[in-house]
Amino acid sequence: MNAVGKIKPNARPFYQKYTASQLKDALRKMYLIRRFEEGAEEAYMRGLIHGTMHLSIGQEGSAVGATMALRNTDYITSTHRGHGHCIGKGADPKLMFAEFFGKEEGYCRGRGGSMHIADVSTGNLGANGIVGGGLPIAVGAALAIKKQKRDDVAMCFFGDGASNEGAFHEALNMASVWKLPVVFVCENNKYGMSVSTERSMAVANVADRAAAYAMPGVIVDGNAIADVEEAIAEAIARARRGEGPTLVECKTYRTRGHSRSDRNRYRTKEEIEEWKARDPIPHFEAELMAHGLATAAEVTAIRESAEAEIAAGIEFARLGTDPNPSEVTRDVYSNEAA
Amino acid sequence: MNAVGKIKPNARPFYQKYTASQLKDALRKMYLIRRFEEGAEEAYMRGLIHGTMHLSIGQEGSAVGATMALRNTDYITSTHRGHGHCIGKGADPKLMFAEFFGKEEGYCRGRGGSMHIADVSTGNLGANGIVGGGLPIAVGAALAIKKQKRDDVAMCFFGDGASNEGAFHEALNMASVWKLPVVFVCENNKYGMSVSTERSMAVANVADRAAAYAMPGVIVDGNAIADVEEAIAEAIARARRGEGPTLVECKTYRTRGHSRSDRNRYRTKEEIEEWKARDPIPHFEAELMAHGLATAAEVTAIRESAEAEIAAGIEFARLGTDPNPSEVTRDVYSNEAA
Amino acid sequence: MSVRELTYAQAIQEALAQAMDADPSVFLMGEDIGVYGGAFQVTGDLVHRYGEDRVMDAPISELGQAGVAVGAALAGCRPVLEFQFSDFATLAMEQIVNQAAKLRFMLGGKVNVPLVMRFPAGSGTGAAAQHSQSLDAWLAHVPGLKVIQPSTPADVKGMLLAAIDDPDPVMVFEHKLLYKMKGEVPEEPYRIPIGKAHVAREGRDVTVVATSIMVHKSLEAAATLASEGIDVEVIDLRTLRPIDTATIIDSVKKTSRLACVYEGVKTLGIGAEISARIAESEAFDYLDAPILRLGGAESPIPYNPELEKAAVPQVPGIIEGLRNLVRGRM
Amino acid sequence: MSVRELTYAQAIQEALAQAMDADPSVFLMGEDIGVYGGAFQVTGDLVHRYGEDRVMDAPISELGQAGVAVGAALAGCRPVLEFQFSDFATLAMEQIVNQAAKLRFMLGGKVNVPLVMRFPAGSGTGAAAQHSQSLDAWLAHVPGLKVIQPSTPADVKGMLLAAIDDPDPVMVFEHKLLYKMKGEVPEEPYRIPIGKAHVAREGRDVTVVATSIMVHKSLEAAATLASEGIDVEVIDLRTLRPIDTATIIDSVKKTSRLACVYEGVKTLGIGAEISARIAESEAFDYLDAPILRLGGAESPIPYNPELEKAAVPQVPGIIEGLRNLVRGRM
Ligand SMILES: Cc1ncc(C[n+]2csc(CCOP(=O)(O)OP(=O)(O)O)c2C)c(N)n1
Ligand SMILES: Cc1ncc(C[n+]2csc(CCOP(=O)(O)OP(=O)(O)O)c2C)c(N)n1
Ligand SMILES: [Mg+2]
Ligand SMILES: [Mg+2]
Repeated sequence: MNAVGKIKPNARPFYQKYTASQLKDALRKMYLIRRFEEGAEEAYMRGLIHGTMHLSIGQEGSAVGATMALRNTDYITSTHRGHGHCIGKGADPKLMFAEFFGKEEGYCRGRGGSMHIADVSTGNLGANGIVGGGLPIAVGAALAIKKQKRDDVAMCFFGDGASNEGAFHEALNMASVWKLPVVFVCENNKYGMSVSTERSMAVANVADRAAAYAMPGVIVDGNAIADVEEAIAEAIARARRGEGPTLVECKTYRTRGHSRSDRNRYRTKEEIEEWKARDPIPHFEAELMAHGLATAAEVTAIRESAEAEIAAGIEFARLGTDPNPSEVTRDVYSNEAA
Repeated sequence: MNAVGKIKPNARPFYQKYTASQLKDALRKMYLIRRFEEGAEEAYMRGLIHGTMHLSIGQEGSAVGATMALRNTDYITSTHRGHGHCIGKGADPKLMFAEFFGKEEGYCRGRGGSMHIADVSTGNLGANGIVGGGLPIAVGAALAIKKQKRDDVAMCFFGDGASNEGAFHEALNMASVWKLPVVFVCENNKYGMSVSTERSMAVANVADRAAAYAMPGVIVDGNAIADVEEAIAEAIARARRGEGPTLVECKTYRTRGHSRSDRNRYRTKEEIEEWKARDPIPHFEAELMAHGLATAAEVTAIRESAEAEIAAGIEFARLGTDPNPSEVTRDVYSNEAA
Repeated sequence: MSVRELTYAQAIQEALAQAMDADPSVFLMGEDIGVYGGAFQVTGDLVHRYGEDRVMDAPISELGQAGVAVGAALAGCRPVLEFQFSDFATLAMEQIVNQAAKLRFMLGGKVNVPLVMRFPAGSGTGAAAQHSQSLDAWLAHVPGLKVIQPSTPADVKGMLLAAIDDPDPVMVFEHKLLYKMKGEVPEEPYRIPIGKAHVAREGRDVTVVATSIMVHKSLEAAATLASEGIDVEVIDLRTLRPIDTATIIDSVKKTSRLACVYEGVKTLGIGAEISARIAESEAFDYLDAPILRLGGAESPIPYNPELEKAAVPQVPGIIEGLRNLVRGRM
Repeated sequence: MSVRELTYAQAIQEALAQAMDADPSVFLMGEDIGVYGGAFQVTGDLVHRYGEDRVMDAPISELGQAGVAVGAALAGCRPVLEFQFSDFATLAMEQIVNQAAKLRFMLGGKVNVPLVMRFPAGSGTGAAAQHSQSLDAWLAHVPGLKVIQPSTPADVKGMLLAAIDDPDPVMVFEHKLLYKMKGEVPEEPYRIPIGKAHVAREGRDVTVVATSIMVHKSLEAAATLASEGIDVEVIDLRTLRPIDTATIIDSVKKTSRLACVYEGVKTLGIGAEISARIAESEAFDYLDAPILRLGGAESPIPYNPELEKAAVPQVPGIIEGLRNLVRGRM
């Protein structure tokens, strides 16, 4: 599977185990996420989308890096900041846009919106409006995997803030006691809304908490996709071997505000700029080119194709079907008369 | 304050800092707890008390050792297995019995029973029927102490099983982030009801979890009152100095079943016998005598006086006043017409 | 189909065993349901018959357990979660209400969440305010959940089997004082549909809608009142969501009088909903008297046994209430 | 007393500031209530005026925060806890219901628990099923709690000040769509008693008992119906526990018709209790028509804006419902 002859001999595993086209596909996904969120933001500003949304711009490295080694039959549980996870796991942006526009074609038929985006067909069990809500759900999915004697895994995304919820503690403890195939992926973007990790927890790293569950705790640069992928791949392999869960902490940053109402009063412009300079996308592009795995022209083409897909996705969504307001109680139960 | 001339020169701090009469009082409290519970058990068997109760027989060392260095203005929050904490903190057994008998003279005027026994006048904010329920409450009491600029502490008792509740995680995290004067006292008696710590958590000790909150985690022999008291005294001092919380884990054992319905199917007779041999009361008696702090005759007198007090307490309780059933909604609110 | 006497607890256990026999995706989880046999000995020796993988003791983590049940259900299992006391649902409301109840809807019908949660509920055991609550009305308020409250051994077996079959989350409230109640129970597996009330006693003078243990207290009251010439119809509601309004309307049209008897706190307990449904229905015009509610006191459950009894409806109070309702003295 | 226009959010903020000015034991806690100013900008710049010790940002730990509030209240403080969304009460029900509500009772009256919890609630912001619930009925079911739901800036200031004074735990439900609503608010501190409903509009033909934002929708409907000759009395319930039944009974005796309008799920929402109270009261004999309930749909709140509107009562539906009730077409 190696893109033999193209990569430098001393390249790290990440560049060895994936083909050039797989790696370029990862870059494309990062662009899809970025442009998806920029497109969604613009649509929101123009009043085409209502509600709120949480952008993960700046965090694409962990979303794509974490999901690269997953199979379709593996599960993820995601968060309120979940667009990246969703696209990473294989969702189609146009059906995500349709959801944002509240259309029947959307992943949730317009019932869920950004905070409940899910693509069950690719194993995404859903974003979650409840901080920490997905943690025990992922453990339950992993328990099912174990009972069914599959070698799939459940990957659980959550934020630094979520690690202060009781659900975090209960979920990690059960996963470890029962040696379940879960990969806990903490995207530590330094803040839970406005509260920094320094003010919300007494340890320096979320991964420091792994010891309380006799679980490996690994810290990586979340803006370096290769770092993320390699650590996660090891955690996945461990899980598939039946050796239990791992907590991987990706240090990253959201360069946008928490949600639409954020005035960024809790952090400095300098900090934001500093992290913008560490944008995971140009970082990955540079690495791809340095390894001779992509040319500048290819990179441009990837970006443009992602942009075109996003533009088409928005058009698709706008032309979608509005739900019938008389169907408000549809799908509350499975066995109703639709 | 030393009982100079009586103790061996190389005696540990515990035997240095308390007078012989204080130490004998501690022994008396241990006997009061033991006999209180035996008396309650008997009353229950004879149908004089209804409901259920959780006996702490075998755990008197941690209850008395932990509460010895507390002041009246310090708080404790207690558990479903809370008779020892209550007596340790200074409650009057006859008013506890009155509660068990459901009488107006009882600490809770017959409304609470064993699971809600509390003596607010000595700083006991209450036993709790909810495993882990007292943890954040203790943190809140400590927050009030800090806001009021007092140098009191809040001591929080809880079990090994409770350390798997989300409330544990949230409480310890907040206490540490805010550097609050809390002493977390885990009485690890190896089981949460029928489930051993091996089956319910992935680490060997509850104290191993302290690191997740950047808090000292100390392990002591819970059946050795001196060990308990010395570790706790340090934790209390640290808390009073404003340096924040400590987690002290007392390894101990309940020799009775979890509650009245327990058939002890989850543990062996041998294990129970082994721990009975490590009974904290004779252990302390032997130490007191070895240090020349009490004679055998004094020890007997202490036991007999405790027994007499318990017997009198039961009599007091039996003759108490039954609540008026028409007053069922009394004290639901503060500002009602009583 | 052979029929034996079983206790309510045994009937539950038999349903659980038969469900596990029939479907390998069914498993049980909870606190001390393994070797301990459950706080109320409902699971008994099932762990020995089905192994620790299917009768799983969990750490004391109610929120986590509920979430694990949700995740396992999403991934193809049919978990049956036992809460040791229904009061501990307070720790798990997030997963029950925000996740289990809403996931299918939020995801546009793309998933279902086939789980069952069992809640030992109610007062009468001297366990005081944190171990004696009747919180069924909370869950009956939540769209996406089904809520049942079987009152007999035969019903609990049949309804629990139906609940385990059900593609949606079903909450089962079991009154602790019923566990030792005996009754005839068919041996083979059978289903009693969720959403159907049961007329436990026919009568002409007044309709009583009762739930759980209050069905038995109401039947006792009805027997006494019969000797006074008052003929009471007792409807066992059985399902609190969805409510079988039609059966109640039909009965009220016949009797012209309605009383609701339930153990939960009177205010906003299930009787409030029954009363409101009738007061807004076509049966309103048939009502000859105000609608009586006999519910729990507006207080937590006290420890003292006499206070505890005074906190929930008892037979003499039900008799008196119904007598006054029928005789027109309110 | 000088009076200005304030928004509902500003009125809350003023009440909080005045309470902190008057009593050093009052402090605020919650998520992002400090420098962020609160998710709905209710606390605004209070942290700058009162410091981080009195306007405390807490880790995302709702259960823990609620327990901290209980403990602090027991130890002599008067905490005011902001939940970011009322939906997250699902995580804290244990401390709210088992501890805060019951401690005084369980301890035989030996303590009180003077805390306030504030819950931004309701739909209409496109935030979907886990951020739009109206769970007020759950808490109104719980003895030991007081539950208020002020509908105007003036009311929320006065009732919140009364709540902070109160020796018992008070739950405050604030509809998110009200935060920007403006109204006249006196500048000085004042109290509006908990437990008193308010007749927001007098009328002869039908009584509407409404809560929170539904008070305004009902008043709007009443204005339209007035032009058709239907004279609607609108009662703003204001307090959900304890309920001011007397005011409602008096009104129904006058109008002979009752409708309840509320946003929570219809089944077991607050309207069920209002209906049941009237149906069991002396006012029953005055009723000329069934009791109408207009409540939320039996579904979670959907994301799509049109579906979202369809899930809760809107003015046209209220008009139609009341018209039919008065004209006898049900
Ligand atoms: C249980 C719960 N509490 C609070 C919130 C409100 N809220 C939404 S996101 C958020 C911050 C979460 O922080 P983190 O877990 O670090 O994720 P991030 O937003 O940084 O990606 C908060 C407080 C919520 N949705 N759920
Ligand atoms: C939230 C909650 N879950 C379950 C229970 C039932 N229960 C009471 S005590 C207990 C075991 C507690 O174990 P541990 O914390 O170790 O205390 P111990 O009984 O050993 O003293 C359980 C499961 C409860 N009271 N509260
Ligand atoms: Mg974060
Ligand atoms: Mg234990």
